[in-house]
Amino acid sequence: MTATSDREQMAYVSAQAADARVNVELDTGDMTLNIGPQHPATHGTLRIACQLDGEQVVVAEPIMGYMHRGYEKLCEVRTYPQCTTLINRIDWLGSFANEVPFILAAERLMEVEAPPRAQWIRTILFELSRIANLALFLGDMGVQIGALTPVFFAFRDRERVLNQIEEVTGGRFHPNFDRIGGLKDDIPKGWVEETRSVMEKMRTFCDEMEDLLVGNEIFQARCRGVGVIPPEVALGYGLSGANLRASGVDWDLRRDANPGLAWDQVDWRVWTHPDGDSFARYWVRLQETREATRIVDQLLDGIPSGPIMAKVPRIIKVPAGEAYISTENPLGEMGYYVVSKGDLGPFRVKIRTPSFNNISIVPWVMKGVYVPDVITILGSLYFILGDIDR
Amino acid sequence: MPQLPGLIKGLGVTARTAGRTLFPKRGWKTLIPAPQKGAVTVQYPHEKEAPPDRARGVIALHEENCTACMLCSRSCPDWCIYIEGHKVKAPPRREGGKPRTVNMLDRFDIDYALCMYCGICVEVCPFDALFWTPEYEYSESRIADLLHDKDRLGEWMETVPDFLDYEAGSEQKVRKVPR
Amino acid sequence: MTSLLALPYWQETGIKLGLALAVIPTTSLILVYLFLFKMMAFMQSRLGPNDTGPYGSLQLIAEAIKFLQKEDIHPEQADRRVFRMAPVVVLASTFLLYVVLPAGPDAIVQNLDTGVFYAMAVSSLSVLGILMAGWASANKYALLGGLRAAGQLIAYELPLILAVMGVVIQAETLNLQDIVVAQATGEIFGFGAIGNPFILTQFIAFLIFMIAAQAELTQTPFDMPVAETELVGGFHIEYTGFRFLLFFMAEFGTAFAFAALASVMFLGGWWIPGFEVDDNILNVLGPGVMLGKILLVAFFIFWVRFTYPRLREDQLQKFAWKVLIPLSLANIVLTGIFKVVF
Amino acid sequence: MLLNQFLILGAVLFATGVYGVLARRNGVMVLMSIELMLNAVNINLVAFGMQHGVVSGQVFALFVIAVAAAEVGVGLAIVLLLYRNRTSIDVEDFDLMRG
Amino acid sequence: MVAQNIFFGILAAIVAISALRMVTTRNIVHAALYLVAVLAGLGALYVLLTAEFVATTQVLVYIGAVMVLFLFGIMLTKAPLGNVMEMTGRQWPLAAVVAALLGGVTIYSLVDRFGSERLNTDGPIYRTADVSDEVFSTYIVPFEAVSVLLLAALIGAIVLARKD
Repeated sequence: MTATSDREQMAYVSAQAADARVNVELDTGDMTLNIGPQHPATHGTLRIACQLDGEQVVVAEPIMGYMHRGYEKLCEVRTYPQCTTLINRIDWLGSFANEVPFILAAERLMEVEAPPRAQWIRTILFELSRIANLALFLGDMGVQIGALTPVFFAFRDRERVLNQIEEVTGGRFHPNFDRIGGLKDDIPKGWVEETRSVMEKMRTFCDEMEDLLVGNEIFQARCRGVGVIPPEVALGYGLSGANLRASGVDWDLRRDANPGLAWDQVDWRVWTHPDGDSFARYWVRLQETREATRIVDQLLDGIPSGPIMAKVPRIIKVPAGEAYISTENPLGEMGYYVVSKGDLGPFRVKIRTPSFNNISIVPWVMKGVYVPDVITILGSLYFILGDIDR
Repeated sequence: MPQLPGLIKGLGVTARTAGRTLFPKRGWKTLIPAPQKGAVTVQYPHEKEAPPDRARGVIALHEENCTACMLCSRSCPDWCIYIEGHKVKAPPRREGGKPRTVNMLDRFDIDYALCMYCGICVEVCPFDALFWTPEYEYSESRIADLLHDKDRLGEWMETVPDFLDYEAGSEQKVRKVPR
Repeated sequence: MTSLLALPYWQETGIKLGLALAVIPTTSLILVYLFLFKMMAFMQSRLGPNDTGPYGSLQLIAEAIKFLQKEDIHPEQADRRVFRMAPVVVLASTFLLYVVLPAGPDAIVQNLDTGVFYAMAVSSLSVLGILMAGWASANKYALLGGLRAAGQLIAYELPLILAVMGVVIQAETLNLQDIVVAQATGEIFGFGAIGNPFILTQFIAFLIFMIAAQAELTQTPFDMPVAETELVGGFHIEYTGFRFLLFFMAEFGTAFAFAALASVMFLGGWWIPGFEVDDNILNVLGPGVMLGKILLVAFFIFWVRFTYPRLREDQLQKFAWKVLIPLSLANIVLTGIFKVVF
Repeated sequence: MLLNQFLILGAVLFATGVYGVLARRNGVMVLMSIELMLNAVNINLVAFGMQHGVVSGQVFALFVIAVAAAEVGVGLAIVLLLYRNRTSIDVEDFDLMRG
Repeated sequence: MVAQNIFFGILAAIVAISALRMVTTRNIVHAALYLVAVLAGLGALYVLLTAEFVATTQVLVYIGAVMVLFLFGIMLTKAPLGNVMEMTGRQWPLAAVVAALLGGVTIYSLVDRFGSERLNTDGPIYRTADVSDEVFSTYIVPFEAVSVLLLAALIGAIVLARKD
């Protein structure tokens, strides 16, 4: 753990320097570089205000809110079915996964449970949207550090997954398929076989990424040891998802707190990496994508027959109460705290998004790194703007 | 076998992809470059992608079924459906019955500039008057033209595909599209 | 030289210079179309530009016309004179490189005695333009890019020159024409049917040259001066329209020139096995052979560009100073020993 | 061509360099003015070498270029060091030795 | 000979004017770029004097390395865009007088001594090979000394510029 103590010391020193600067307002010739709000590395409108000394970052502060759409407030003036259309658009790359915790929270309040078939299909779609989301990360990380080709592969193969989602739900990005008590519709004929072949292709894609990036010496030189987050710091900042697992914390809500989906029915494992650097984050996500294809394969084998909708009234009124459900989304723990007063719509919805917490570690992890490392770390932390500013 | 350096492996991946794109497997013609076949991209204006049948392209209105009950309009999350109707007395269904009061549809507009394509309206419609069709080519240069009135929505009805069969184990009933 | 229709010196020079001037846009067009548009697309399972002209071959011309139509914008704070001059300086460096590239026994603009040395000297001029652009744009990203470019180009100038030294020692001349002749007439252990392309005997030098050229051209493993995701284009971030086009042309024109240098020094240049070195027919066939070899070299440059991620600035410097320069020095020593022994 | 063409150009350059060294306050500018003077010498060397038909002129010009490169390296390092320590490259600020 | 004289006139004008602008401009980056113009012009003049190797070295070392180093240093020390008033010290009139006197005396003595003596253009033309022969035979000791000097300068610069 010498790296940590060095880093802490460095962070301390630079914090001192930053304080001195603010207090005395002495121009020591440092440069302020605003990465963003419009910058390719922030994939959206995030701004990282960096104090630079040469090319070294003294202080980096994420400034968010450029894309705040007020979804929590908007949900309060909409009925429960309408809310899912908004919630779709929080993490727009894994949007089906967004709907699930909200619907589960509403279901818990209404004390209904979706029939098993619906749960299995939910889980399949959940994992498909995880694959679609992470596949883009796997390619995008290459772009962040300069390799152009992986992202095209990612778009190429993600397209197949999106097609599968579209064939079931009708929407590629915003499925809006989950309903309180079940699903909107059942899966069409022939879809299972197609999905199997797509999963096969996704595994090939993962192998390609392994050859193109993971095994690449330049990639390793850029990522290994860059942005190391020790486990206790990761836990302290409330990191979740692959970022936390890459720091060696064996923590996965799918396994630890399964809120009633089919994950406990299949055989899979949680991947962790002890290093906590950018490479570990990439590697964990790569393994998770593979694992997700395996989960989907197993789930496809055993979809139970039955209805896809529980008995729920046509006009949904949720009884008064509060519920918090969080699931292991592609980006990390996504939770919905739903307060109902017995109306057609929720009284209050608090959304706990993974990216918001993941990005809050930026000031800690970016002290003393070089500008190119800022990009590597941002890329490997993997946030989605809609997920930060919801 | 000793591990190949990652740098060379990476070059292999790109070269292989280029080869596969240039020379897709096409029987005896394999050695003739045919990137048009090998590329995964679709050259949009020249060739068109066929979206899945369930794709949410545009909403079609089967006017005869609509009773102007306003359910879709009320359940729309961004209130982009505009319905106006008036009541008329229709002749009784059976001889000697009472004349019925029927809602006549005057206006049914969907503003696609506002629509979020969530499909709630289609789902809540109790009379099977609204259907999704996978058509997607209706962009306009003026945003006001994206307001489709009931005639325009009715024209989409021809493009509505039949509902798909379900995978084994389903208890859903396959619905029929009114033609 | 007199065989060229016996024109007066200044007319001949004028024609040659005009040709060289016309060659830059043409070559960058070829490279951009073949590699940037088509090969990259194929490597990414795409089709690339396909609509403009047959197989999209006129796309770049269309883009050039588009660039010409664009407004010439200066940033408010920019130093206008320097800002305007910078792309011209970069392009001039490219142009001067073309002066010594031989395409046949007589097909050369100016056969300098110190051709290699001259090429190295002239290619280092582009740094100046890049620094000017980076500074004059009044943009932090541009300045960072300019500084990075300068640091990188200075660092890789050395291995480039040192790698060439191996070839120079073996060919015993600085003249590019004579280097071609030396390869054409040379033989490896008595086997001289294909001459002695120095890629065989100077393979380390060839590798170092290609790596250093990759860095000089700021192509991908070494593209941090332009790094899109970090510096959003680096030194040319503020350039629009025609001036950006000049940078663009210079980039690919220089890539072509470096590929040409590599093929002259390592692949035997314009010589075709089975011909006499001063055969006049080579003046006609030579450029074609050269083009083929250049495209082969350029293919490798761009293949690497489309595959690899980029290094970090400090890693790049380390690589240059700790690996490439010692290696090239060792190569020179080895070459010298072999030269003396054999 | 007259020999004096080159020599007078060299003299003009040298005088300009002297002015730069004396009048300029910026450390880098002083260094650059010194470069100007060195170059003025170089053109004289080469011109005289040609005049007398010897190659030594060119050789010495090369030596001067090499020495100038060394001088610039050290000079710039000093200027950068001064800048880092004093955040200024104004030569008139550096009067610590004044009594 | 006419062509050479015309070219000399153009180049000399560029060199002299650029040199003057260099020592008078208020913008340090402009000054460096004017110096580049001076050096490039001198390089061309070397070609006129048939010293091709010196000319190429001039481009490679001066423009390619020294000037880039200068610009690098200037930009690292945060050269401001626009003009800086305090580039020239208060004693500049004195400096101008000294420089003018020096230039006047030198030019007078040059005119006095060489007058309209023609440049000896019929002498032997020394190509690169001759220069290298001379360097590595007659001047081998100074050459080695220069090498050592460069090494010392290199180490010195590194030692000076190190942060710790």
